[in-house]
Amino acid sequence: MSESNKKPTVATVWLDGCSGCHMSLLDLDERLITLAGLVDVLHSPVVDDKNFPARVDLTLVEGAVSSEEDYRKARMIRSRSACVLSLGDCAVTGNVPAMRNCFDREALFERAYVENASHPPEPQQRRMGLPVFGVPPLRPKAVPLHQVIKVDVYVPGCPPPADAIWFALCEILAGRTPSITEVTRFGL
Amino acid sequence: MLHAPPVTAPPTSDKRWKIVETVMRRNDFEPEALIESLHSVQQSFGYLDEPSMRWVAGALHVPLSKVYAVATFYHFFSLKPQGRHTCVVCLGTACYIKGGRELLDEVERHYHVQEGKTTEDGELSVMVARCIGACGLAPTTVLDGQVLGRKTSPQLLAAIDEKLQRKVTS
Amino acid sequence: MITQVASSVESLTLRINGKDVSCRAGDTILQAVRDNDMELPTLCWLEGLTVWGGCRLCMVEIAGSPKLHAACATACQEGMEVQTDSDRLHRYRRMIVELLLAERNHICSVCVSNGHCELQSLAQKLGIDHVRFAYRNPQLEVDNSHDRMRLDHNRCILCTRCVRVCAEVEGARTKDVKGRGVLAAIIHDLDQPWGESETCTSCGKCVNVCPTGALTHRGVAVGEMTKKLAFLPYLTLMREANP
Amino acid sequence: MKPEELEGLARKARQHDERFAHHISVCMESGCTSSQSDVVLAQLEEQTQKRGCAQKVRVKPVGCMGLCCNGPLVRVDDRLYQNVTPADAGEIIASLGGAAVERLLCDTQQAFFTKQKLVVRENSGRTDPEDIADCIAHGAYQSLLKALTGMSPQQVVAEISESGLRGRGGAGFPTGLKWATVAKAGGTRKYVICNGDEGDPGAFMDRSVMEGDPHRVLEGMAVAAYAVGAEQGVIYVRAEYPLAVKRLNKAINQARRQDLIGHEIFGTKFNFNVEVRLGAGAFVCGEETALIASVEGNRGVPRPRPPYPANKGLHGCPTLINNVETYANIPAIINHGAAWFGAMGTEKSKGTKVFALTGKIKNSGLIEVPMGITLREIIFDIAGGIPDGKAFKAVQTGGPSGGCIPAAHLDLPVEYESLMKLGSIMGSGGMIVMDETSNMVDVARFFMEFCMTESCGKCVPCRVGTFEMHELLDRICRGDGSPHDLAMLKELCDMVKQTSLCGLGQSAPNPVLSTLRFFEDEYLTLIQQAQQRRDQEDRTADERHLALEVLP
Repeated sequence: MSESNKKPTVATVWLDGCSGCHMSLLDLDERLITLAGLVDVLHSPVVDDKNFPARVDLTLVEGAVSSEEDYRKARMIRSRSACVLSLGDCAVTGNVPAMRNCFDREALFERAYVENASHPPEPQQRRMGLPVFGVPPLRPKAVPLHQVIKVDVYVPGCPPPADAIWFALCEILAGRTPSITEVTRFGL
Repeated sequence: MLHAPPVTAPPTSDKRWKIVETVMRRNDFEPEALIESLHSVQQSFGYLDEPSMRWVAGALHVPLSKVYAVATFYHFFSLKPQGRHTCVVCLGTACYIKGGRELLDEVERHYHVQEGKTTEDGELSVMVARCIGACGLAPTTVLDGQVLGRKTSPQLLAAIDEKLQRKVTS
Repeated sequence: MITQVASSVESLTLRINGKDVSCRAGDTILQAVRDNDMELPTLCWLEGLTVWGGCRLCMVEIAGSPKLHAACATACQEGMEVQTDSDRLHRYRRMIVELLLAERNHICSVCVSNGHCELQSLAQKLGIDHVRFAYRNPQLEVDNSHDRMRLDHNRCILCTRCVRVCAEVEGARTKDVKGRGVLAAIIHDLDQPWGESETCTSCGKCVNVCPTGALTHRGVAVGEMTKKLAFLPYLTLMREANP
Repeated sequence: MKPEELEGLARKARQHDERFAHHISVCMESGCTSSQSDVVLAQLEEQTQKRGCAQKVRVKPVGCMGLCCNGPLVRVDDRLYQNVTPADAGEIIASLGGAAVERLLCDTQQAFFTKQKLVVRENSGRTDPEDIADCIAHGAYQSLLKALTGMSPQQVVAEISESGLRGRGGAGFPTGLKWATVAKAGGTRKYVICNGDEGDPGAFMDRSVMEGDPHRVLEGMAVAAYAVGAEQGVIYVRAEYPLAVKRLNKAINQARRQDLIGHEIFGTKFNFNVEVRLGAGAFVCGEETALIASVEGNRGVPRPRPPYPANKGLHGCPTLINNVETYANIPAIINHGAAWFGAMGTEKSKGTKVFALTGKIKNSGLIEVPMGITLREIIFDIAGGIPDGKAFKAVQTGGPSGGCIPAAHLDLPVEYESLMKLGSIMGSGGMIVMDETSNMVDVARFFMEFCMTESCGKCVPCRVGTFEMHELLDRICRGDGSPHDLAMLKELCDMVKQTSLCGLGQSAPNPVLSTLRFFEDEYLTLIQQAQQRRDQEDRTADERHLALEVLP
C-alpha cells in the first residue's frame, strides 16, 4: 500500500444497499480495534466525517449502482481511490436491487407509488412522470459496481461473513489479492 | 406396428381436417410425420391452436409437450392467428446491407406494429424472414405471398396501403 | 457408485492426467475419471439419465486431437491420453458458469435453494467472485399452480435433467422445452400451468434431479431444500438387474 | 424402363425439338417469377398464337441463366434479353429471324458469362425443369445408367474419391471418403439425405439447382444410394422455398412414372425411393444431426458426435448426408470421369463452385467458376465492380459461419484452404460485397444477432455466449463500449468457438474474429469516442457539483 510510514487510509460508502454489509463489517467486534491500529478510516457512514477525502488508499463500496447519484459517487470514488473493493452481493452482482431490472421504471412507479399507495398522488402529479426533484433520478437498471467502474477486489456474500471481510482486508494490507472464494460465496 | 386410426374425431366438423388427416394417413400415423402434419394444419387454418395440436398429438401418439415444443422451435409455425395481410421483410445479409432494416423500421412505425406481431385490427401481420433466396432483387419484401424487389420505403408503404385499402373499398 | 462388473466385458487402459487407469470398454471418459476418484465438473449429466451434452463443463483435452471433447459423451479408447484440467479448460469452465449466472435471475441470497445449489457451489469451487458479463435480467414467471411443487423459471439453467427423468424414468413425458436459444423454457404439456397438467403423475422425480432452485417442494423453508439423488442410479440398476 | 428406352426417349424428345425453327426460353425461377416472368411467358405464347407461328416457335420455361438482377431473362435462339416486360412479347416474336430488339439485348460476351465454367449449372436455363423428357434429351439419368449397368458400387465410390470432389455445404469434407465410410458401415437399411436447408442468408445456389434442374439432384442421389447401398433417400428442403418443393415433387413423380425411381431401376436389382421433407424455419437444421432430428419430426437439436451419421444417423441407420450442389456434381463426374473433373480447380480444391453474388455490385446473381479463381476477378470482372463510384471494402463469404475479406487479399485464390487461412470459410457460396459505406462492426453485430436468434439453445456457450457477444457488439456500436468490453468479446469468441457442441456455435464467432482481424480500427475508434463522451460527462458533472461533497 502507500510506502510512507503513515497508516493506509480507508473509506467505506454504501450505494443502493441495505447496509447489512456494514453491519457485517462491525461484526469484526474486537478486531475493529486491531483494524483501527492498522488503518485510518477517513470516511464512512459509521464514522463522523461526512466529506469524501481527495485521496484514499482503499474504498469499500456496498450496494448496487441504481440511481444517478450512485453513478456519480461511483465515478468519483474511482477517481479518488487507489483500490476499490466491492463489498457484498449487491455491489458484486446487483443482487436484490437488480430484481427490478426486468420492469421498466414507469411500471415500477405505477405499482409502488400509485397502486399500492395509501394516498396515491393527484393525476396532474402523476403526469409529471418519474420524480427527479429531491430524489436522485432512477437509472434504467441497477447494475453491479464493476459495470460502472474498474473494481480491484470482490468480496461476495449477502452479507459477506465478518471473517471473510477480515481475510480480505488482511490480504490487501499485505499487498496480496485475496482468493476470496475460499471464505465466502454468492448468497450464504 | 399397425397404427390405430386417430383416437379422437377432429376438433370441429370443418372439412379442412380431412387434408391434415390425409397427410397423417400417408405417413401411416408415424410420430415422424409431426412436422408435416403441423405444416398442413398451418396451411389449412393459418395457425396452430390448442385443439389442433391436441388432435395431432393424439393421432400420432406423440406427447402433448413434444407437439408444443416442436411447434415453438420452428420460426415458420405460428400459434396466433395471422392478419388478413402479411408483409414479410427479408433481413438476409444482402437485403440488410441494402436497407432492409430501414424498410422494416418504416413499416413498423407507419402501422404501429412490432415485427412478429399483428396490428390490433387484425389487418396486417409484419414478419421478418432470414433469406427468401431472391437476393438479386435486394431489398426484398413478400406482400401476401407476392415478392416485391428493390422497393423504397414509400413504394412499399404504398403497396401495403393499396392492399389494405382494397380490403376496405372492395 | 454401485456398478456391476460383468465378467465378460473387456477393459481398456488409458492415461488420465498422467496416471494410468483402466475402465470397461464402452465407458465414457467421465465414468473413467470418476471411477478413479478424479474431479470433473458437470451440471447437465446425471447418472441414470441419457447423455445430453449441453453444459459443456466436462470438456477435456485429448492428446492428438486439436478439439476439446465432452467427457460425458466421448467413449474411452485404448491408449488414449486425457487431460482433465488445464489453465485453458479452467478459464472456459469459469466463463460457462458466469454465462449461466448472467442468463437468468440467480439471486442466491433470496433463493429457496441457497446453500443446496450445484450452480452456486460450482461457482465457488471454480473461484468465481464476480460475473464479467452483462446481466440479462429477463422477466420470467414462477409456476405455483401445483399444490406440492413449484417451477421458478428465474433459476432454471435448461439442463433438461427434469425433461429426461420425466421421459426416461417416469415415462409421463409431461415436461419438454419450448422455443429456441435464450428464450427457451421448460413447459408442461401444451405450456399449461403445472397444476392443470393431465399427464403429470406428481411423482416429484423432476424436483429431486433439479440442480438449482428452479424445481422445489413447496412449504420447505429457505436453505432446507435438500434433494435426494441416490434414487436414480438405484432405479437404473434395479431395472438392469431385474429386467 | 430398360437401358435402351432411355436413349429412345431422348431421341424422341430431340426430334420434337428440331421441328421448331425458333426456341424461346424464359427463366421461371422464383427470382424472375417475382418480376412477372410467368406473365412474360404467357404473353409470348399468346403472341405466337396471334401471329400464327406457334408450330415454328417453341416457348419453354427454364431454370436460372445467372444474371438475376436483370431478370426476367429470356433467351431467344442465341440472343439473351434482359429486363423483359410482358409488353415486350410482341416485339420479340416480331424480331424472330430478323434484327434483335436492341434495347433488351444483354451482352453474352461480357465477363459475367465468359469467365464462368458451367458443370452443376450446365442444363440450367436450357432444360424445362417440369418436363422430364426435355431433361432426358439433355442427358439426364445417363450417369445413373452408366453407374448401374457399367460400374460396381466400389468403382463409383472410387471414381468420386479420385475426382477430389469435396462437400459443397461449407466444410469441404472429401465426398469420396464420406461415401466410403457409409458404404463400409454395416446394417441392412441405409439412407441418403440431400441437405437443401441452405440457411445461409444471402445464398440461393441450392434453390436455383432444385428449381432449375431437379432431376440432376435426384440422379446424383440415386448414384450415391447405389454406391453406398441405400434404398431410401430424403431431400430436406427449407420451408422458404415453396417452388423448389413443388418442382422436386413433380420431378419425383415424373421419374417414378418412367421407372427411373422405384423398383429395379433399368432392370437391375437396385431400388431407390426418395421423398421430400419440409423444413420449418431453423438455420441450425443445416447441421447434419439437427437435420436428422428434424426429419424424424423432432426439434432440430444437434447431438454429440461420435457416433457420426455415417455410422448411426436417421433411425439409427448409417446415413449419407451431402449438400444439393455436391449431388449436382455427381452426374458430370460419372459421365466425364474423375480425371476430367480433377483437371478443374486447384491442387486440393477440385472442380467448380457456384456462388451467389449479392450486395454492392453491378451484376448480382448466380455464377459458377472454377476453384482457384481470384476474388478480384469475381468481384471486378464478373460482377462488374462496385456501383455509384464507391470503393470496395470487404467481401463476406460463408454466411454467419464465415468471415469478411478486405481489399488487401483480393488476389486470394478462392479455395477451401486459402479462405480458411484468412479466418473465413468457403461456406455454401454466399458472397456479399460491401463498399466503403458499410460499417463492419454493424455487420459483425448483424451476424451475431442472426446466430443468437437461430441458436437451438441446447448448449450454454452458444445459447448464452451469442447473447453476450451480441450485447457487447451492440454496446460498442451504440458508442457505449469500453476497452474491457473488447477484451471480453475476444475471450468469449475463443471460448464459444472451442466449447460449443455444433458447427453453429463453433463458427458463430468467425464474423467477429475476422472483422476484428482486418477492421479492428473501426472497433477502436468507436470505443475511443465512447471513452471521450464518458470523460466529458464526468467533467460536466464535476462542474455541476452533482451530489459530490455532501454524503449521508
